[in-house]
Amino acid sequence: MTNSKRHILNGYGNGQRLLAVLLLITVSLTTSCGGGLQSALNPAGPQSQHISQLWWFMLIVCTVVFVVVLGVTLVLLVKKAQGSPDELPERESAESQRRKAFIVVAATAATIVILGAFLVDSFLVGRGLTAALDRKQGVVIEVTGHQWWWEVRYPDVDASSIFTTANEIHIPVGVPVTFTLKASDVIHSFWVPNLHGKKDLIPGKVSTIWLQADKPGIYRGQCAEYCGHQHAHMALWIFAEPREQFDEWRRNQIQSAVKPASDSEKRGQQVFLTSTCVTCHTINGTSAGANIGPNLTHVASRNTIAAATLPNDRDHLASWVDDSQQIKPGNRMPPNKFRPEEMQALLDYLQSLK
Amino acid sequence: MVERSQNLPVDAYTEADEREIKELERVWACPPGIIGWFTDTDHKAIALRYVVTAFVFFLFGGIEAALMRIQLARPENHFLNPDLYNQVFTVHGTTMMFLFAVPIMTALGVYLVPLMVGARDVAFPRLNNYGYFVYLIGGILLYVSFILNTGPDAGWFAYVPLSGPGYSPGKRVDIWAQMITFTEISALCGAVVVIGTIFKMRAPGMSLHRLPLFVWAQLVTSFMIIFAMPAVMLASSFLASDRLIDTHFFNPAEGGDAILYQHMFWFFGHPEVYIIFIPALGFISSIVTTFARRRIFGYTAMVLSLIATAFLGFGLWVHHMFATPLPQLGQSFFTAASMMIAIPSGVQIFCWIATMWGAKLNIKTPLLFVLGFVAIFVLGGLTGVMLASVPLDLQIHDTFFVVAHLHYVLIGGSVFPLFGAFYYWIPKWTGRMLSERLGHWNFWLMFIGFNLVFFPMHQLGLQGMPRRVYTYLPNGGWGSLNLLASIGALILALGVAVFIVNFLWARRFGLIANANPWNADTLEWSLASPPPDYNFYRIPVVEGSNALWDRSAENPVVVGLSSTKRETLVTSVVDAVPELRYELPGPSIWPLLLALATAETFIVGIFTAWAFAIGAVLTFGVFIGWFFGDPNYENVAAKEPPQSEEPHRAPEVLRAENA
Amino acid sequence: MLLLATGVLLSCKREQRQFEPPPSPAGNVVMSQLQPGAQRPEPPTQNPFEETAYGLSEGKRLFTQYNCSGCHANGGGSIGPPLMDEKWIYGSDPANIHSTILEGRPNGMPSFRYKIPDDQIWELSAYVRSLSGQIRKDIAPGRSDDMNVHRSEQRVEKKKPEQSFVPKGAEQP
Amino acid sequence: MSTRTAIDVSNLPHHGFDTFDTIWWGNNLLLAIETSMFVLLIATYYYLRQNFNLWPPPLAQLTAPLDPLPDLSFGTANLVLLLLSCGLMFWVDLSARRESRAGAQIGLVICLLIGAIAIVLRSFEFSAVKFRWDSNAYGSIVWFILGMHMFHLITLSCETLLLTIWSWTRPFDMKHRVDITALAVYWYWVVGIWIVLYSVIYLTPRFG
Repeated sequence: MTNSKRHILNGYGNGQRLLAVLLLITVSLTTSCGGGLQSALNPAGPQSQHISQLWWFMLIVCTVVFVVVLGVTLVLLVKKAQGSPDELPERESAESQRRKAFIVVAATAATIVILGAFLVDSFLVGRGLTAALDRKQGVVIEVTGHQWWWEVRYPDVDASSIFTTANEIHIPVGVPVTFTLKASDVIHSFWVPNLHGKKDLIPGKVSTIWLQADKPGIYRGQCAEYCGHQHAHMALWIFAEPREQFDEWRRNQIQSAVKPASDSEKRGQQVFLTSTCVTCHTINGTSAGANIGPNLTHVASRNTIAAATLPNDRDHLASWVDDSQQIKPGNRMPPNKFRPEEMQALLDYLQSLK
Repeated sequence: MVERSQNLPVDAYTEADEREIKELERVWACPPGIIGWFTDTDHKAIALRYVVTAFVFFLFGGIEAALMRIQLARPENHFLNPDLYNQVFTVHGTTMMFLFAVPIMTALGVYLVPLMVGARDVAFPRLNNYGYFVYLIGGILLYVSFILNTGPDAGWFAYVPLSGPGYSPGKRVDIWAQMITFTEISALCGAVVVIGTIFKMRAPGMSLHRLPLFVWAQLVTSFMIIFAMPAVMLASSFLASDRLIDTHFFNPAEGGDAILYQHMFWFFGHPEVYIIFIPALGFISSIVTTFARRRIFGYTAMVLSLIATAFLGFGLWVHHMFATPLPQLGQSFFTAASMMIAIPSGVQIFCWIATMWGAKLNIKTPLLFVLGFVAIFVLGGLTGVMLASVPLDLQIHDTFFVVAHLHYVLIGGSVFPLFGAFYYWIPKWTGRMLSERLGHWNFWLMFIGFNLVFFPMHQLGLQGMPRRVYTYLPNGGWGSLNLLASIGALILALGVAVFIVNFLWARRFGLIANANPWNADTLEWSLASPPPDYNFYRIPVVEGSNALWDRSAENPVVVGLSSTKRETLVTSVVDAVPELRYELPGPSIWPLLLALATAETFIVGIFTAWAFAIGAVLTFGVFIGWFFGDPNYENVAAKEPPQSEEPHRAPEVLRAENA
Repeated sequence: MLLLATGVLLSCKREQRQFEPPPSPAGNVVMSQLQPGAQRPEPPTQNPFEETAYGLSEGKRLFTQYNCSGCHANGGGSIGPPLMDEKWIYGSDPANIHSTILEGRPNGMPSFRYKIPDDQIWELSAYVRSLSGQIRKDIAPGRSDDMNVHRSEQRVEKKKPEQSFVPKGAEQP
Repeated sequence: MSTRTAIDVSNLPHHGFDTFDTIWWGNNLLLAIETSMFVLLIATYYYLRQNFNLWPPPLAQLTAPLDPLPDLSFGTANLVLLLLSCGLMFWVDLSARRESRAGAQIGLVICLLIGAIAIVLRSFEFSAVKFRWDSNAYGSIVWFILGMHMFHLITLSCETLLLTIWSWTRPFDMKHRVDITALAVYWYWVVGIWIVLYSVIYLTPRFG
């Protein structure tokens, strides 16, 4: 993007010229398209593939238009006629007026043609995105947005194999997955840039979006609609994995919680069931059944906790349980003060819930 | 003694002229002291107050932006806690959109339109005064509550369930909703005043096809304000009533709908950004004409594209809502409309470039800002076209890509031309030229700082960084670009600081500006700098679209306006044929009192419903004063000789001239 | 401007967002009326959450989420006694409500002693008081985004609390 | 001093009727603002109607009679009253233009009475709607529309009151005859908007 006005600068001290050079370096540095596991420029599914093709097509055409317009502006600055500013303005010759009129009309026509191309291309890609694929063997997942975490529910024809998890979604590779999006409180926006664009979750409405991952891998998404204090830490992970690995994960999720083996884990379960945890969380197979907070039946099988903000290891779990307001101020989980041996037992138990 | 260079180079002043001018100064003078400050209805005084107040809010907005940039400079930064950050970014957006951009554009219109069309004052001076006070009270309301930890925290467009009664406790969003109503009342007052002046108070000979492009831009903007502002007043009234008296406009459980709010708000939202952008097109046309020493190329094309932008501006608000579950076909219609609006803007830029092609360019700071505008706005417009396509918008909506786009078109599209307008017209307002050297520093610091802040944000948006996040995780790969943006923000702030230094320096040491320092073509340059209270001693007759350049040798003028009363000429709408000698009301305290009554109604209205009853009584009392109280009605009726009744009989002298 | 400033000044306490729970007041409730000498008037305890709108809105959210509405309906009462009327069985002082939730009451009120953190109990007791209009109008919460069951707490007129029925043997001053 | 061609405007009048005067333009711009607001209100009415399968929604509380449709009595009375008042206001407008002070004085007083009666009728219309403003979205939007129109009825009556006081106590000069014509325009507009709103609120639930 050449936006430094070369000849204006030479009239000034090198202070300005240094600034302009600095600008050029930084601009070229920034256009390096980083990979990243949450980037629209690194598509891993058919939808984001089409969108990124549309993006590159538009970027190139727009850059050309920008360079042309800016080039013309710079050229007219270089070629400006000399003359003192205070004499009265002269009238242009009719002939040069006519030539300029032709150029302006041509430029406008070019703009219309380019916009037409953009319109047609974006309409085709748009239709492609929402084309109804045969989703027979596809997977349906219900995602409900809460204030600052995602509740994920895998519905199924036979009721016994329906299960709920949170913030981490496993999907089979190469299979179209339909998300049914509902919001329980305010507007959120479900967005995994590597796979597809975003779709708002609006209370009182159900919106659907379907996407498909071609390459196995981990794709991070984040809530894109401002939803309150912890909008910044409301992320989710999508694990795209081969079908059999997905089915195996699914079978494990359907089971109810692992019985505590060691007596420390038993003590931990005792602590869980008799303290404030039971008022909000559910662990299938135990008497804890409140669904205000995320379902913890298989919390240890998840890589992250707190809406994909903290890695799921022992000390992060301890700091989160002890005082979550330090990490995500304003979130709905109150701090819980436990005695040290109770805390260790509780952690043992939670980490046993594979 | 105010140096009086009048527009009568032909003959010096006779004895009678001197006496009449002294009489005019006495009649049009502003009452002294504090009382004068509240009651003065001179459009220039009110407009300068608007500009200064709006600029102060611009600085507040800038400080809030700096706070946000510091918080976002590093991942997991603890400079601002989330609650405070949400208040800062909401007040930043609200200040910039409602307290800075719209008022300062109407302010420049209120100052310059009467001078450019050759009128002695605006059509409704007291309404103008009322508009300013309502705006001032709205601004004070927002900032007093922001200081008291009651700043709104639901975003500058406050989407409903979050800003609704369930999820925004306390009075924060109520204060935002009432502040919106305040600023919209003042914008509507400004619009009615500008339209009244342009339609009815032009100098004879200035028919519609001879109107300067600046005045066309203000006219088009005012009509957009008339039809756009009611939408946001309704949206904020629905929100306030949902929060205070339990109506169910946006409660999905009782038949309401969250998307209704989005439709209502963005039906105003998009015309709002064009209301901010179109006056800037007027500034640029004036600056390009003067500094290219040449008449604008394609005058009719420019006027038609202004009008086309205004109409299209109302037809594309749904591109803010592509991610909501609206039907796909409807969205693609709005894609087409959003792309079409790029055509009129493109035509304007092509015409400016054609005007400057091969002209004797006089590179001064105003033109530098216009060139900066071309560079930045074209890039912003192109990213706008990208945002118009539905599939691409799904990826980049509500991300930092949109933050980059909106700042490119708003700062590039209207703040750069605004600074150009400051450099161009401050000599007329204050009588002092700003320094060119500081001007160039100001431009380059702002240009480079701006690009450093906002160009990396395109990249951040594509790499998945959503909008309005108070912090981000370290492993997202966004840290370095955010740091770069924060450094750029510092340079941008430096640029604005240089402008303030330049302004203060010029107040003392700047060159004394004569009537027409830039040899410009519009009528305001025929008056002294700063112009006298009564503007035109003898209203000139206009003979071409570039008034001063096309002035014939004997320079016809209008005589016969009384100098014992505040009289100005009312002319017909299309051909500006003189019709009436209109009597303008003098200084009056009633606008201020009406503003206080309105303030009482809306502010106390947050706390009790009785405020509306008290407000109604107060307002009616002020109307009685407004209607009966002003002194100059009495004497007019008493000693006025019976007037001839047919106003349409234009004096023959004029008809003969431009037959 | 003076009017503006004082009006809004009142509000700065209301808007506080209390994320970290403050040290909650140690409310000890007098269980028995029997005591030597005259009865010492019990100073009403101050519930810090009654001054912040955020505390009240959290109380309202918890009232539905912790299923208090299961027995008390939306304040109208079904299995549990109504909370919107002026009748108070165990006293309308914040400390009394706090101890009711903490220790439970005969005839079915469960004790939430270890099940709900203490500051949330204070928030719930603040909300219970707002159901009958004891809380200042500009702090009380607005309507919720659910069915319209009763006027929102900020529009309920304040009912003067009175003792529901007097336990036998205790003379009420 | 060389002679200058100049336009002598000293004999032009101070005020003129209709499009000559800035008052007329200011008045009509205000009406344009209010019209765009009412158009948006009507659009909201029909937008909210999509969310209901029964419009107006069935009455939940059975205390009131079962028919949820707003009953026509007061609304129609208001409509008829306002339509008649247009004729009267036309006469006041004519007398203002013909500078017959007596006609204007009497006419304005009667119009003031009509305005007051219209406001009273409107306060009954609110109860005819059968829903409170806080019962559901239907109640909210209907009360809001009726409230906004009542706001205009009140401003209309206040302006008539001011002009009545002026025409009885102060000189009947040209400026205030123009004001009366502007009032007439505002009056016709308020009546015209009420015809549209009447059909939206009372007729669409029955026939829409």
